[in-house]
Amino acid sequence: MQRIMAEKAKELLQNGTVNRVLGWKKGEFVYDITPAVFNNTEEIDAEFVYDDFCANNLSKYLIKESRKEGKVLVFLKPCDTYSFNQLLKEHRIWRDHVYAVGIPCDGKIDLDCLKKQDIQGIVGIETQNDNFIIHTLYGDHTIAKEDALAERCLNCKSKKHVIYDELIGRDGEVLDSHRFDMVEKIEAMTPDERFAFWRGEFSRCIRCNACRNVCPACSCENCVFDNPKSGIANKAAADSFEENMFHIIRAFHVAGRCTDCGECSRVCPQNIPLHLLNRKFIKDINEFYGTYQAGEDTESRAPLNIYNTEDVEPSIVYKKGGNH
Amino acid sequence: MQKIGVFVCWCGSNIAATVDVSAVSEALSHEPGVVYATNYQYMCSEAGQNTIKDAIKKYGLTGIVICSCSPRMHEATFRKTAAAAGLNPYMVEIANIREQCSWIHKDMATATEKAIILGKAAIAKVHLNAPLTASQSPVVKRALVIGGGIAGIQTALDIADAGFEVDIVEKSPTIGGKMSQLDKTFPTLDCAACILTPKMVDVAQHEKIKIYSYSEVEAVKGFVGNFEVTIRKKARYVNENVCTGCGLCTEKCPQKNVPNEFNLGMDKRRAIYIPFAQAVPKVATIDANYCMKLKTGKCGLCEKICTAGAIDYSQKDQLIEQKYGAIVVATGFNPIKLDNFEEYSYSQSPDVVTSLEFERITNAAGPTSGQLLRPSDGKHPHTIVFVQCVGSRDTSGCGKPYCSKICCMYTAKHAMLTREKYPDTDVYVFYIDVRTPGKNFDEFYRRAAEEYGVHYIKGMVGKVAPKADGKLMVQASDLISNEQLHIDADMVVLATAIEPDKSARPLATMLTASMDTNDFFTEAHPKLRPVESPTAGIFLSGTCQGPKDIPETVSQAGAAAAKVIGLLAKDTLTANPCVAHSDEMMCNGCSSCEKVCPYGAITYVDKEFRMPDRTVAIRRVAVVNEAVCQGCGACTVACPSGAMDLKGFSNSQIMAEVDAICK
Amino acid sequence: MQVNEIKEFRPKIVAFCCNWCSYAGADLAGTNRLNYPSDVKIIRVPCSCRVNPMFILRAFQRGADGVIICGCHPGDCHYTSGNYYARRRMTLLFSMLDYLGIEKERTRVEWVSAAEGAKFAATMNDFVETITKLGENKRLEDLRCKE
Amino acid sequence: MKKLSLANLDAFFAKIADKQALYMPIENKAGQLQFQRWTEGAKLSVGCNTVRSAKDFFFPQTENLVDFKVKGKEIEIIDSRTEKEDFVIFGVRACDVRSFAILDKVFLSNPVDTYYKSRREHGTIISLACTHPEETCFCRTFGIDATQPEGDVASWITEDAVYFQPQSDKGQKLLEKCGALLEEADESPVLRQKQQTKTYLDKLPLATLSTKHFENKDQLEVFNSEKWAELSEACLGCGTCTFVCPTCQCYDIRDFDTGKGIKRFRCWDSCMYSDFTKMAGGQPRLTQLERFRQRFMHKLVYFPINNDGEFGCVGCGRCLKKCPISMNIVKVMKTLEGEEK
Amino acid sequence: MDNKEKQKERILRVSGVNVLKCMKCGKCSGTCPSYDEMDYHPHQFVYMVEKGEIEPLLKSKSIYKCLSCFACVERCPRGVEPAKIVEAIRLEVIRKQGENHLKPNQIPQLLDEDLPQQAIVSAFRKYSK
Repeated sequence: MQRIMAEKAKELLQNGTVNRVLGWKKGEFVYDITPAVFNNTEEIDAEFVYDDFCANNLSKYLIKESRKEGKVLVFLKPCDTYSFNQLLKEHRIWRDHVYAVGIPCDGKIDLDCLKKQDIQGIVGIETQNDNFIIHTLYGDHTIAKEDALAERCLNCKSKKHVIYDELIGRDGEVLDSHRFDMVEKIEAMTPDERFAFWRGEFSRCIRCNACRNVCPACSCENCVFDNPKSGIANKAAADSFEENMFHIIRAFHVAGRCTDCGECSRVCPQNIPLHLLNRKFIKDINEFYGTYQAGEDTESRAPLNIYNTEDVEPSIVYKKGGNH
Repeated sequence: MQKIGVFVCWCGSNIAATVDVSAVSEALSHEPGVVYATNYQYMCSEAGQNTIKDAIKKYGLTGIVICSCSPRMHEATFRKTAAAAGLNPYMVEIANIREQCSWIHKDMATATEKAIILGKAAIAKVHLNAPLTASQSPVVKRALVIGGGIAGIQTALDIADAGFEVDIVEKSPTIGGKMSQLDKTFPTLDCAACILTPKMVDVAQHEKIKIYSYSEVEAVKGFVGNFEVTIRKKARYVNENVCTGCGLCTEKCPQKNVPNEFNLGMDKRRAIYIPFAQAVPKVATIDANYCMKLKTGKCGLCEKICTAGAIDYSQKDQLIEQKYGAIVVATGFNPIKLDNFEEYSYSQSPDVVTSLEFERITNAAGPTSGQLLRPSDGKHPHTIVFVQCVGSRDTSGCGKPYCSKICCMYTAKHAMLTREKYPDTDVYVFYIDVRTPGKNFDEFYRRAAEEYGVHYIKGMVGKVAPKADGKLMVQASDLISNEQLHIDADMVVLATAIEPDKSARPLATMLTASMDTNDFFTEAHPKLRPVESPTAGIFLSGTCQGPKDIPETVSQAGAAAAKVIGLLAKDTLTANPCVAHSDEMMCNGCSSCEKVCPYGAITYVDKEFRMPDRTVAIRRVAVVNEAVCQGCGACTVACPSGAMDLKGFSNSQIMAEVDAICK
Repeated sequence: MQVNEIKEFRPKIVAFCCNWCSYAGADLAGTNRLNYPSDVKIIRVPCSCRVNPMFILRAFQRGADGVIICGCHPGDCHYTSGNYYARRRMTLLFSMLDYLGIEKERTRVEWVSAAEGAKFAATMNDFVETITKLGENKRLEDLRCKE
Repeated sequence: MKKLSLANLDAFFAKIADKQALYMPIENKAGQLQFQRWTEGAKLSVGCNTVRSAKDFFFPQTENLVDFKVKGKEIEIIDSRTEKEDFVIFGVRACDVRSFAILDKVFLSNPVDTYYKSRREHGTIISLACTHPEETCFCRTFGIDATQPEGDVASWITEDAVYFQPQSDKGQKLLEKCGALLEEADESPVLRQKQQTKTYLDKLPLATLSTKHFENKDQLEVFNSEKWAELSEACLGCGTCTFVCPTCQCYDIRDFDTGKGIKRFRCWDSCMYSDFTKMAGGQPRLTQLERFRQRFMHKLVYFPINNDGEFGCVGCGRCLKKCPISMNIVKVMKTLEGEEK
Repeated sequence: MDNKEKQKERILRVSGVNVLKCMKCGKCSGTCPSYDEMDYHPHQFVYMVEKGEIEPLLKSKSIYKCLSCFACVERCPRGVEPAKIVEAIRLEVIRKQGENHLKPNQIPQLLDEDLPQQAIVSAFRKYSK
């Protein structure tokens, strides 16, 4: 796949369709991939990579890249196309400056899955059928691919590319995903358990803002948490309240806009399952106002920007669940 | 730092009996920024107001807090007081210590404590108040009425009579609308033409009214007081100013086979035509779809015979730009298409007609010259079945969920007139409910049943089938006698549901006026502002807002005119200064705010900015039209970046109040 | 000794009322001398759709024990649609707070018209009672503001 | 050298925790290591390094400096510092221990940061030698020996015992208190372990990384390198690298109005943030390139120039693991050196 | 809940019809081709179920006279679906009897070539529960 993509990129560079390519660049180790812009075929030959570690969603970079001269080629995995579409809908990307190439994705590896299995000192990884052979300083390990996949990939919502100029490989389908299972599990807890669960998670937050800065929906020119005039700006949570507030407000601001790309949870250095907040909103929206997938199209009104006179009342929250 | 004055009102004993007013003014005098605090028996009295004015001048106050009755009562009073003393009226905040404190609490300590907190909240807010100036925008003293039916005619006449210029845009060649097609009107049975045509003439002759017939609205820009409208005047290939309306061409035109829409296709007209004798303007129009000259270049007969020389085959559509202060929508209705109701055999038998077609059949100027004759064979029908609620009150998806409101009455009219003119005719009316709320309406319906012997049957027609002998088999239920009826009818008349004209939806988009799911225009308030659209400067007249009969339409038309006159009488519009505004440097251009704005007050522009990193960038940013914004604040919450804020109720002001209350 | 020092718990309640219906309803409650606890303090907003989730969290941070939002009945909004948006926003926000284990009873939305002074008073009485039973807001408090 | 049988480890911890707080790496809910307070039953984790560094103990993320109370026109100033108790940190790795020396240079030089100083005085560090370095480790680049960590007490955990080596008076005193559990021991197991660890260290992918390129370097030459644009291109501007870094020491001071008074507190700040050192006139570094460059210039150039050649990095590898886009100091060093693979 | 109520509940559940949607226009009966064969007519089914008067319907011959042509379902302006009520009543009877009104194997003898497909399907629907 990497070879086909590199060829495609070079072809489009050479025939002048695009003048830059947004893709992934090799790192020091096997897994430390960095998003990068390639300006010529030499750079692509030298450093372009696409493999099981190319997890970054490149669509957010297009806010910046599409405003530059010329056209940029971007490689988009199925889930990235949703983010791309959503950004288009919000007029954040200049569409005619982008050449979007859809690429297939079999799920990406979450390094923490390996670390959790006490695999450390990784110096090389090989793929063998459905397994990975991991070479470490302290010996080799074989691990099933499935056990190394990121949560968001195990619960992949769609293999379909909702937008592209060109597609490499065949398009997939929207999947019947189990992504709300964990949300349901939390909903089934008692309020005390839920509170303890989220306190346990949020208390680890170091407010590094990685979740916010990587999020394609969090593309504000100036975030309310950075804006002293907003009244809620803060740099670090000085009290547990501020930990809660940051995550509640952030989730609320992306509600109805979050495509559930899962980047927030991927980048969290403290492994806080932030996607469970976004998925809660998605699940509620689906239940209260009808199924809605952000990024699926560019026309429909976001659920919070529309209403129905027959909408449920907020009191439904008291009736639901019944856990006291 | 503001210099704040606090004025605590006793309201006689209304406040002072439960709230220790001097304790309140004493406590508030220690708040940061407060330089003066006092209390007085009646702050709203002249003496009280003078106290305020004097203090503003003496202490150089930059903001004042009045602890008194509800702001809904005296906010305007105290703002005027402040303005009179040279303080911006929006630097006034009211702490409601009467309705929301002294009147609901009995214990003095509790009430005083709460009054102090409410006062502190008001002080905290006024600290963040900024002087606001209401924006002024000039009003173009001209109104546009879209639609030339009875609603549009009445609105235009009323506005014009008040001395303002009015333009009517009518898409067909003549004004008059549906009412011109009607025969008699319920419940008085006066002839529609007799009461309508004089009004049409009035319109034509009114010096303040200009009719753009055969024209449509192409584009609308601007806002209340200052709309810029593009009107497309369609080519009619006849010079309006020259045509005398003699009608000679309409008799000589060789193309005789054009369905006559005025008679709903029941007879034919020529390719050049005047819709009906009393048309206004009474000028001919060439139907380009049928004219041989325009289609093939051959013929040209009308040009030859026209003594006035009015024919102009080279005419093109004309675009007219005009400015208006107000726009009235009067786009009216149409009966629905009956494609979904095969059971009535409308498309199979010419003897199954809609009520509007029946109007034409009974109209003296109609295809049968007023003779009640069957369309199929021209014979006099002896049994007529009227079916009510055809497509109305239908939630199955085939028709319309609403009641079309006028059908019960016009059906009673049709039944009554038929029986009156042709007593040998059996008339059946199948109904679900007969709805007759209106002056003399029920009496009218009962007269049809009691005096004219119309058979009213509670039940619905399930099937109409043409029979070989030319009759129509009507199968229906009679719910009262619990039997199924089979009637051999000569004619079936369907009381077809009405729906808004198809042009309404694109027009609503142009006007940013909201519509309901049935494409009726929504009112600004269903009870209190029934003739205004939520979009400022757009008014509603007639059935574009919902089904109505003629008297209701006319009264709504008058009401809309009154609203327009009220608007146009002003030289400038003073907007509420508590409007949304967007911090352009923070705006993402995402359109969330635009989507939730009920007034269409937000638009987007691409603008060049010097960014903090010293680069220059073109960014899409929201712009609020202050003349249109009503200050609800929906956009401020929809905006994720917090770029959108509301003057007078800003995020920081409300949070300051929250802080003060929770201290 | 100690027992005497424990003060009776008085909740702090913030009520956001829309200018056109609920604030007028509150005024009517006053005009009719309908009693409700002084723990309720009203903040006037133009419309229920002006209420930002930020305000609600802010109130809890600063020591509020309950927050109630009152607006025109659905369909009666002065601005035609504001309360519909508020309804969606608050439904989702409340559901999220519940999801985080924060007592859902602490937040409420009520539709009170300008004619419903009695309903306003009854609603506030009921809300204060609910919050009093729940006790102090512990889960969404900011300890710095409680010292 | 003292020896403690592994069987007695909990008793040893209990003994220390009896008088003061004891912190050590313990696995948290998310399956990662975190310095947590030891309580009966807690299990020390020796797997790899903690996500957050040990600097938190001396330089916490947020810290109240002072309170103000305003009454009328009077302002009362209240010292709100809380760091009054002794504490012990066990299991600090060689890299993190070295980071304290770097922080000391910043906070203990004039003017002395008394908040930091007081925490340093109250804290006793028991360092722990590494046995299984990770691929991201490169402490050797900065002259750190992972097998012989600094600290008040150095320790080694072998299969059956823990070996302690006091390295300061504080350390000596601490060990004396636990004397009953400890016995004198021979160094040879420790030497054997060191030997073994060294073989791993030699094999690390970053074993040959060198700071030579940056020694006695002309500031402007590095500053003006064209490579910064490409390096910073994908940077999200988040603060992950900064906040997991044991040597980053920038902070912001802010006031919080509680409604009853003002709390002045300081909190970590990151030079990667767009509002870092933002002033009335704006930010001094306008683009992410400049902000990105600042962070690495500081660690690799400015800090050594001002501190006798000592670099502002200890090679712990946390930023390598946690950067959302996998851009880090190693890539920066290699790129600037022109050593691209 | 008394027996009558339970029976009504069951009919509503089995049929899936919301009888409250009926506005009593009678179009179902107006459209019914078997009207004259019936003792209770389609609109009465809806109304009587609403009132909970199921017993007379169970004894009614109408339930076997209904052709299941679904004309009433098709033409009802409110989407009430009277034929589904009739069918539910039929089911109630059949289940009570514990035996089929007709055996499936008897049906082919009753068919002729001109019978429309819909009628055959309806026949199975009606008689072979």
